[in-house]
Amino acid sequence: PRKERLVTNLKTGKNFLRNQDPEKAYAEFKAALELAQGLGDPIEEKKAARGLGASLQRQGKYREAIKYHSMVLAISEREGEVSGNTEAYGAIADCYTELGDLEKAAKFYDKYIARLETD
Amino acid sequence: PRKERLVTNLKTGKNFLRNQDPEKAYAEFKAALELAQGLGDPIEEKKAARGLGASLQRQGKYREAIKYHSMVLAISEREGEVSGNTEAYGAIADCYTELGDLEKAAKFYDKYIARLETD
Amino acid sequence: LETVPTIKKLRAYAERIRLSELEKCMAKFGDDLSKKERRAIDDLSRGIVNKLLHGPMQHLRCDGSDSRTLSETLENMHALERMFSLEL
Amino acid sequence: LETVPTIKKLRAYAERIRLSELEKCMAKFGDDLSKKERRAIDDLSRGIVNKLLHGPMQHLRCDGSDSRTLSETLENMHALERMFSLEL
Repeated sequence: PRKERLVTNLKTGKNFLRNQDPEKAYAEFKAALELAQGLGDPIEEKKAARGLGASLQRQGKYREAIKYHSMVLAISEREGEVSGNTEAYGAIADCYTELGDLEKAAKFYDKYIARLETD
Repeated sequence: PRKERLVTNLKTGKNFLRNQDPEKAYAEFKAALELAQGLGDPIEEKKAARGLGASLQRQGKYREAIKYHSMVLAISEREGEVSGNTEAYGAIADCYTELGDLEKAAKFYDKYIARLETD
Repeated sequence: LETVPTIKKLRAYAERIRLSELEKCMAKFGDDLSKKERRAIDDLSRGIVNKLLHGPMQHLRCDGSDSRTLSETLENMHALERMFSLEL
Repeated sequence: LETVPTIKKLRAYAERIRLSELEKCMAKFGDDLSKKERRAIDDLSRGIVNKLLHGPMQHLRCDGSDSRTLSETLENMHALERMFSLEL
């Protein structure tokens, strides 16, 4: 069913990322995000959003990547469940660093660093 | 049988170490070492030797601890199987540091560091 | 702010190590791991990396802290770049 | 040789983190792990720690290497002691 397709999309997306094919990875994560939203599964929704962010980063599309990494933070906010936030803060900061906006990068790294000691 | 007692001794020894009771841990690892030698099981023999070394270190008996950590290296040599050697080099160096013999400590840390990148 | 790129490089360095060790571990398990178990192993790898990086990362940021000076922060940065070969 | 005690302290620091994360992970699995699987998880934790420590540890030893000077090694040591709070 849809849940299984979702899991397959996420797994295939990860493999494409690993094999340096971020365009194909993007398509898989995009499909996964829609399925996760349809199913109302916030954990998988975050994974898909993180995958989209990572795929865009690998393509040098840092502004778009920030949107998806920020979506992880928004889902956490909505659900009151912060898993994945440390990684999202770090990834957003990485993107701002690439864009040369070191002020904003520093702001997000500070949030990232503050969370490194928590679980 | 003996194999099960050996496994129990090792596990109990570890728990005593964790609970800051190195004397009791020593007794468990000592029994484990004899069982492992009787059974001819080099992997468990190394675990027991490492446990004895750690128990003695916690008691401040660094010279004796070095003997048991060196036993791990000797078993590796004998069996042609180097698992546990990185840890043994590091532990021996720690003991020499405690004894104030920084020359010997450095020699063993160099072996330890050289192995950190291998598996 | 000079230290920001170093934070990024150090994160990437540690993440490469984490992923390569994690893959080796997962390969040993094959397919008989539940999602919850995979999660536990992933959390272990992240926990170790994050807790080990916490100190160095904190010492790469000096704004707002009186006790840590800019020159000390830059010294930390240079030492980290040397030790983790992050210069490139 | 001045750096030898720092190597010991850094090892102990990392080992504390490794053991505490490992225990949390093992607790999630309970008793349904084979010895081989425990070993794989233990190897993961050691692999990450050892590979992360390799650079800093190497840069705490300078004997025999011409390219690394004593003063640089001592700078590395001071930075590590600050960043991992190893002074005590």
